[in-house]
Amino acid sequence: MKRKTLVALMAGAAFALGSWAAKAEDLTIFWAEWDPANYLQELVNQYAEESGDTITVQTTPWADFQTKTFAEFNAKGDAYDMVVGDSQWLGAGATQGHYVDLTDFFNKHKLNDVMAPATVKYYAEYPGGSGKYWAIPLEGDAIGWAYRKDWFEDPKEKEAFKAKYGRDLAVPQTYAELRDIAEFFYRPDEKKYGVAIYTDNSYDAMAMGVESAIFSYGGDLGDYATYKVDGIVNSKESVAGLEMYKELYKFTPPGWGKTFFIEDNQAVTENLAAMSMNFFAFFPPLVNKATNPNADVTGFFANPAGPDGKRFAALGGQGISIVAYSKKQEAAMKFLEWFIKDDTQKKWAELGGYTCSQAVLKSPEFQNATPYNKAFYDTMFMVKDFWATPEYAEILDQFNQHIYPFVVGGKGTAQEALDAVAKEWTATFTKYKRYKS
Amino acid sequence: MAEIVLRDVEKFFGENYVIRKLNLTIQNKEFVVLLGPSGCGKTTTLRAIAGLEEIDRGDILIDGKAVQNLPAGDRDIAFVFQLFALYPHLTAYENIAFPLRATGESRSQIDGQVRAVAKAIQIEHLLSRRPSQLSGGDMQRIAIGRALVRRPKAMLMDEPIGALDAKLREEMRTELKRLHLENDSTTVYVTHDQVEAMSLADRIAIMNEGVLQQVGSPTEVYRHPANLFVAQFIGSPVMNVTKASVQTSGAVASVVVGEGDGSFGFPSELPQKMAAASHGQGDFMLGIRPEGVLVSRQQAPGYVPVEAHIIEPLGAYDIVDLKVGRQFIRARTASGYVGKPGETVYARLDESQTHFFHPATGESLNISFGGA
Amino acid sequence: MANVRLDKVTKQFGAHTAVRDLSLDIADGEFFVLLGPTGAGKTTILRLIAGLDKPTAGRIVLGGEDMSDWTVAQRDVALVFQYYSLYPRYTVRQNLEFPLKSKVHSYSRAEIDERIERASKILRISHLLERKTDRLSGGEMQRVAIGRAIVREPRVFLMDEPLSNLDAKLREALRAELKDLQMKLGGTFLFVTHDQIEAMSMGDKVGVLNDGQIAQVGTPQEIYNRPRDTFVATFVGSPAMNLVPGDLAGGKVTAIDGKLVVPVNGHAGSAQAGGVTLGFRSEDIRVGPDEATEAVVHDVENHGVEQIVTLRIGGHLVKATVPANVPVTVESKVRFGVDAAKVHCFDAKTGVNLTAG
Amino acid sequence: MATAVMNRLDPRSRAAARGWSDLTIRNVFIIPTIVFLIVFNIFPLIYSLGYSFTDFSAASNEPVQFVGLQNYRDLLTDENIWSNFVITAKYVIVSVAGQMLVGFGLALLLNRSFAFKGLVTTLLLLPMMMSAAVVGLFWRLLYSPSWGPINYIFGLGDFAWLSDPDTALYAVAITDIWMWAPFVMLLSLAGLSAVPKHLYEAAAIDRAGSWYTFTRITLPLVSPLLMIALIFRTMEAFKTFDIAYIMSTQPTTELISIRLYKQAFQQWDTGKSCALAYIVLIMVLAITNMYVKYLNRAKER
Amino acid sequence: MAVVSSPRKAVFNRLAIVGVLIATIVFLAPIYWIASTAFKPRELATTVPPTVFFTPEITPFIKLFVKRVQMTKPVDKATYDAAPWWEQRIYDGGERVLRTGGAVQLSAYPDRFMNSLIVAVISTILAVGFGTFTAYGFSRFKMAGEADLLFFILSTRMLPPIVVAIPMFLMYRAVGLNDTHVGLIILYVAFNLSFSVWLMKGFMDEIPKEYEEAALVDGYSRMQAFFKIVLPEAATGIAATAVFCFITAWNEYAFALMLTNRRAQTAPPFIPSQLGSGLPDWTTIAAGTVLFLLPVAIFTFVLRKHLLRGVTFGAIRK
Repeated sequence: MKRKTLVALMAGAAFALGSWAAKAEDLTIFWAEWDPANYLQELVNQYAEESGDTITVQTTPWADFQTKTFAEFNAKGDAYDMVVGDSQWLGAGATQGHYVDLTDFFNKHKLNDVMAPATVKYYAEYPGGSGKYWAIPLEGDAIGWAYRKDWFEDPKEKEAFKAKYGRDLAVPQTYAELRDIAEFFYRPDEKKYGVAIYTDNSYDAMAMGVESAIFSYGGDLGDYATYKVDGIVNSKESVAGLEMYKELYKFTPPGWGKTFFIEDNQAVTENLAAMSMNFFAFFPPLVNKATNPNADVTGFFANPAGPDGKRFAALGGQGISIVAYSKKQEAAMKFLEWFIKDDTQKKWAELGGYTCSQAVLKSPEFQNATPYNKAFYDTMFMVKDFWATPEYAEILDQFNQHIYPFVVGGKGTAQEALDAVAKEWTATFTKYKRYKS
Repeated sequence: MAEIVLRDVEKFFGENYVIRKLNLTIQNKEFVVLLGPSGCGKTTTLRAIAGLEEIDRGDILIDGKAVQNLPAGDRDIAFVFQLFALYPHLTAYENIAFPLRATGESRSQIDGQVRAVAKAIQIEHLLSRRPSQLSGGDMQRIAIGRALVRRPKAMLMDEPIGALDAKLREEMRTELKRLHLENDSTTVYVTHDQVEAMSLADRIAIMNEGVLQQVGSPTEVYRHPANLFVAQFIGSPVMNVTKASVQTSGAVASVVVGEGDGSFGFPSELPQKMAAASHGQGDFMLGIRPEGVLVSRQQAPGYVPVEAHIIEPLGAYDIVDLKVGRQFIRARTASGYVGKPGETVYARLDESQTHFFHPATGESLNISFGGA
Repeated sequence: MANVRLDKVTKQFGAHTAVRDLSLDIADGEFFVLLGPTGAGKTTILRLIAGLDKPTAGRIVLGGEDMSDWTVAQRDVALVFQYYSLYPRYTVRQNLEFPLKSKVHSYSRAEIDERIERASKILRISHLLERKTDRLSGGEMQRVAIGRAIVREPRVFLMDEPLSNLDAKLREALRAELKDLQMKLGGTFLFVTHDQIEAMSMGDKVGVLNDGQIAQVGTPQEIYNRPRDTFVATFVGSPAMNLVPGDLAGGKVTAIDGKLVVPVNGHAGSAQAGGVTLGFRSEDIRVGPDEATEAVVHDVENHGVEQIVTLRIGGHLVKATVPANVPVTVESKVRFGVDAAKVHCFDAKTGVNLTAG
Repeated sequence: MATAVMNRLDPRSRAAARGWSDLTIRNVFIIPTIVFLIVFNIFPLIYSLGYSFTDFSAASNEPVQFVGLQNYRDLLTDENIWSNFVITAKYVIVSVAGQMLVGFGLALLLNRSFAFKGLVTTLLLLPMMMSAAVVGLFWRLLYSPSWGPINYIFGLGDFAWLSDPDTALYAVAITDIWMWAPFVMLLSLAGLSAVPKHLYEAAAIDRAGSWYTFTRITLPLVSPLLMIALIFRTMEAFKTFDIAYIMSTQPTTELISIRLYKQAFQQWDTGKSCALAYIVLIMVLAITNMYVKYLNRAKER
Repeated sequence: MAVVSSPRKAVFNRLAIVGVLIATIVFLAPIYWIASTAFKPRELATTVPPTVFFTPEITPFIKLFVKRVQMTKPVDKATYDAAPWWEQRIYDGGERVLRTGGAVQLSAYPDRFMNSLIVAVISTILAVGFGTFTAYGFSRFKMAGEADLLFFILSTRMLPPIVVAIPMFLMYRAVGLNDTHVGLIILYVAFNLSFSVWLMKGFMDEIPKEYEEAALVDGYSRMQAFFKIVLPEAATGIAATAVFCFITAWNEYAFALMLTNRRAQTAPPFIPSQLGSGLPDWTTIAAGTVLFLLPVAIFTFVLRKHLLRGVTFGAIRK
């Protein structure tokens, strides 16, 4: 290396090292790498114009979002002032002291009335029913479905479907119907497949898909208050839900073994699947002609019901919390006050965010703004969530370890898989002394 | 055993000749040494015979059969490399057995042959050692054993003892010669060491810059070098060579060396012989070996006074640098004959050991005088 | 220039003793050659003097000053190596400049140029100055290496087999040049070699080294003619001195199964009777029909001016130098005798020469 | 030339010539590195050895309790952990064997002179210059039956490389082979070029055929370098994390490093993770030691 | 200089060269595919059969450097027409550029790339530098327990990074080195140093010590001799070692993922995140990969002679 270039490099390095500390005045919000984070950035830019405090939305890929966040929490780091944390983290954030208690703030602003009840329940309150709040619902989200209207409405298809199943081909109201339609469109010879579902088990992707089915089938993951799981997570309803999910996997495109929102959206844009499961947050690309050639013929529906007519959907979405180790908590608090204003929430929705504000959700402007907002509105009143205990990561991993080989690998039965989950969860909760005896 | 014929062999590297129009016949059972300085093409020639080097033109015949396009393995010759080329991971035994195993001979047969060869070259006690545990001499013996075990048509050796130290070289020389005597194998041997060539060869082929200079018995090349190159390459200390001219005054002829640095008397037929060699009276190159320079402590007829410059005592004899004008001429004298540097002594050139060369081409003028 | 004195120097490398209690005096302006086989400790001695190694015991004195604590640079000696004698990637000129640009010297540019010019003229390398060292021939490289030593006029020139990688002719030529150079410069030279011809032809004095100890110091003639023991006797001279076992009795040695009887003179004549080793040089053998001992010609080596004939007497081999014009054929029978005045008689056990004092 | 003036150095220049002693230089050159390695490699190990006997969790503020060998006992009796080890062993064997075969094979092909040899060799090194994370990501796409070119080019139809639990590990191994065979190739080339040419000539003279020459000369002489390549690749394969982590989430591809990562950084079970790390470390050391012993034996010859 | 070979061997030789070409094509195909993807329109990135002929565009590179967001409805024509050409490309893809005030927001890529450069360059210089000094020390001076020390140095390379990661994480957390350049640099130096010492020792052993000794005799101190003579001679080894260290540091993923968040994070954990959130954007990620591969490829290509020779030297003699 020439000496000059070397000197230049060193100088560059020194400059870069020197500039680390420069952004100390700003607030930082940590979130996962996805569009809502960008919308949020746009939103907070307006706050910056109004208040002078600049806010940066820092992001990291979903796959290591949780790891990164907790690595920083555990280091008691002040790199982030606020975190838009997953609903399931609430327990860990609250009990381990990572989150600032927002109960007073909550009560002062009567957020119980302002925000949609499900979002308050799952995004903000911990433990359930305690009246203690740790976050402000920020991004509502839940599992929904996209489907190919053109395939569904094709007269020939309609006729063939009717001939085969004895009823009209229409948006499925139950899982059973969904299954039939998936089977109907499953035509590997034509490179057409029935359904796209979540199968990635590196975080909560697959769990979200599975629990949607389990909840609709009347099953549950356990009693979140008493930590009782045996007989609940492996009840016959839960087993039936899981079996249905496994059944759906049969009609997925080939190699559908590690899929999440990207793949499921791609299934629609690339004419692979008739129906595709996804979080509402990922639907925007599907209605834009530039990104989805089938935008005009893509429709949306809410998660179907189980055999007993129960209808639930897995909750996604996040609340925003103030990090206990932040040195700028006051400024953060000021921002939150701005954020919960009706105007802000409206603006938030306009930008593409999924507001949790009841007023905004109920407004016709919102519901008609996109083809899927109505489905979103419907869904937000039938959501259920995964465990939110501090040992959430461990039990999620255990869940994945047993569900995944069953669904994707075809190992064992649904009953065996869920029995094993029940056993390990009980052991884990015992280890963490969750049972009062 | 075989006769090897090189016919018009040529090899070039780009524009340059590595071997130029080489014609050489190596008789059956003959020991021929290819001698020359490094880069003269001798090793390339040897490797061409072995098939380790492709030639660009000409024929190589072994027992009358053209082999230049055959791979080395099909020529049935053995090759002993300068740096031994022993297989480092194999024992001495395995090294010697290698050529037999390669051709798939039976185990018992191999064993017999290896042991016989080991006995012949006296390394039976070393058979289980690896090359790294052997001295240079032993390694070379094993390399030779590996060559011998095959009973090849011919043995080719590329400076096989060049890497050994002086004392060992002397010993190995005798051994090699005896080995050849006992095996009668046609041998082509490459070296840059004229002592080795002289003491080993039936005939020496001297090469320089890819061109064969002279072929002949050691005595022939020593006594009748075909040109200046051969004259100076053979013999130690090196033959004195100086520019010279003939001067005649009356019946007395003398040779003036250098630019009139000194003059030595010569028989009077020199001018005629010069003329006969069609060289007139001009300058020529005069060559005389140190032993042809006769030195006397006393003034004597025909002797001219010179100053001793450096004396190199070599034990059995001394080499004395004589200062003749600005020229130095080295003489071989009895040990201690000249006392110390700076002394004046008297010298004469022995005409029977004097060589005359063409000043431009360096070719010998073939002028000789009868024994002194 | 300076004299060099080694005072009871010992050098050990782990368990191996390379130099053992060695004392040596090299006079100012002397060309001293250390001769010995590989592993005798020659190079170690040079490195000790240069300061590249530290002696385990003993003192090294240069020009009257004890140098034990001096660093290499402080000793101001020049050293020419056998291998890798030049700095790679440098031109010849840069190589020659290198020692003149060290911190311990401060030469002006003009002086540096002048010295390089002088040295390169002496060594006839002026035309090579701008050349990179990897484009030099072996002889040129060694000349440059020597040049690097002489540009700075060191107190002592140390040379570690500088000629051994060169071919015979070049070696012969450089031998004379080096000797000439030393005479011109008048410097103290310590030259190390395993080649006895080099030692003999160049040295004012030769020190024969064996196994870390000095076997003999003397002029070349002394070493050749009066070897102190069988080691020196065989190491110096080519072909090596013939050694045969014999019995000493009544001033005569009977050797080779009684086939060779030689009267011995000097101290040996009065020595105690018993087993001895009889030594004689090849040129001291006469071959002729009237000689006493019969032998078979085992091998003949033509050396041009003379032939070295190996004679076989029973199981013994003896080498004789015979003029080139005497016809000898292998496996023929000849007779030979030994010049009684030139035989040496060595103690069979210790190898010490009993003949000369 | 022999002027007496210059024979002595003046005291000032003599002092200038002194400089650091060899001992000082040795210490200055070596000790910082040793200290650095101890601080940043050994100290952390001791640190984690301590934690491996506790129930410490980096994620909680609860007091740390000494649990003795409990962590080790739990791990060594945990079937899941054992299955992780089995998966890792399978992966190491397949991937390293593949790299050695492909890499050495490539080196054999390359070990002759032809135009653009240098360029071709450098181009072949490109895979190992890429980030494993990116490689994993793209290979996942390459393997995709719906969107990737591999199945199309090889006519494999809907073959589900990564979704089939039985093939996923091999699919990851193939990617690893693609990425690291060039490294083996590089070392093998070095080994091949270090076999003295005259040995091949000797073998040619000795009438040894190509196969015989290869097995009796080439292979034994290249083996020390192949061994070095083997050691390095085994060590690295044992440590594999990124490629596998990014390419597949199959339980059948959960290498021990991934298990370790999840346990340490997702579940924050720090004490137990330290214990597991130690078990892994001991295994790697044992394997390496085995190799090194063999290598030394091979070198002694 | 060629051995006379049989016709069969000549045929084999030719076949081998054909084999090399095929192998090269096979090995380079994925890289070619990535590189060509970097110039494709997004919708052509994942077609089956793969699209071979297309009009190359640099939109992926533009997207790589700016922060974008998915649009739910097409942009209105006036805005589109008013936008500069590169922004139009982004609108074409159904996204819009994020701006703060009027200024375009850059993506994190330039920062991450710079971080990679800082961390990889500095850590390589340090690892090779220390390695060179230490190797020289081991090569030239005797030391008690030298073999053990060398094995110790080598053995530190055997540690799986995850093993060290936990205590490292705790230590860094304690001293505040988490998410700093210094922290990553130290880690990569620690990781590469053993390798560097090990390789450089081989090279140092190959350099004749006579060179330095000549310099000592010529009046230089050992340090001067080291810098003037040994260092230039070791250039080949230094280059080869640097290539290996640089490749390792440049591409390291696990530590970068675990120990850095934003300030010091390097590109390897970042590039995969460019996959996008709504639809996969392989073109942008390919563009990022290509740009990221360039420095290390150029570095290796420039030093390729040293690398090939270097491996021979260092690895054979230990």
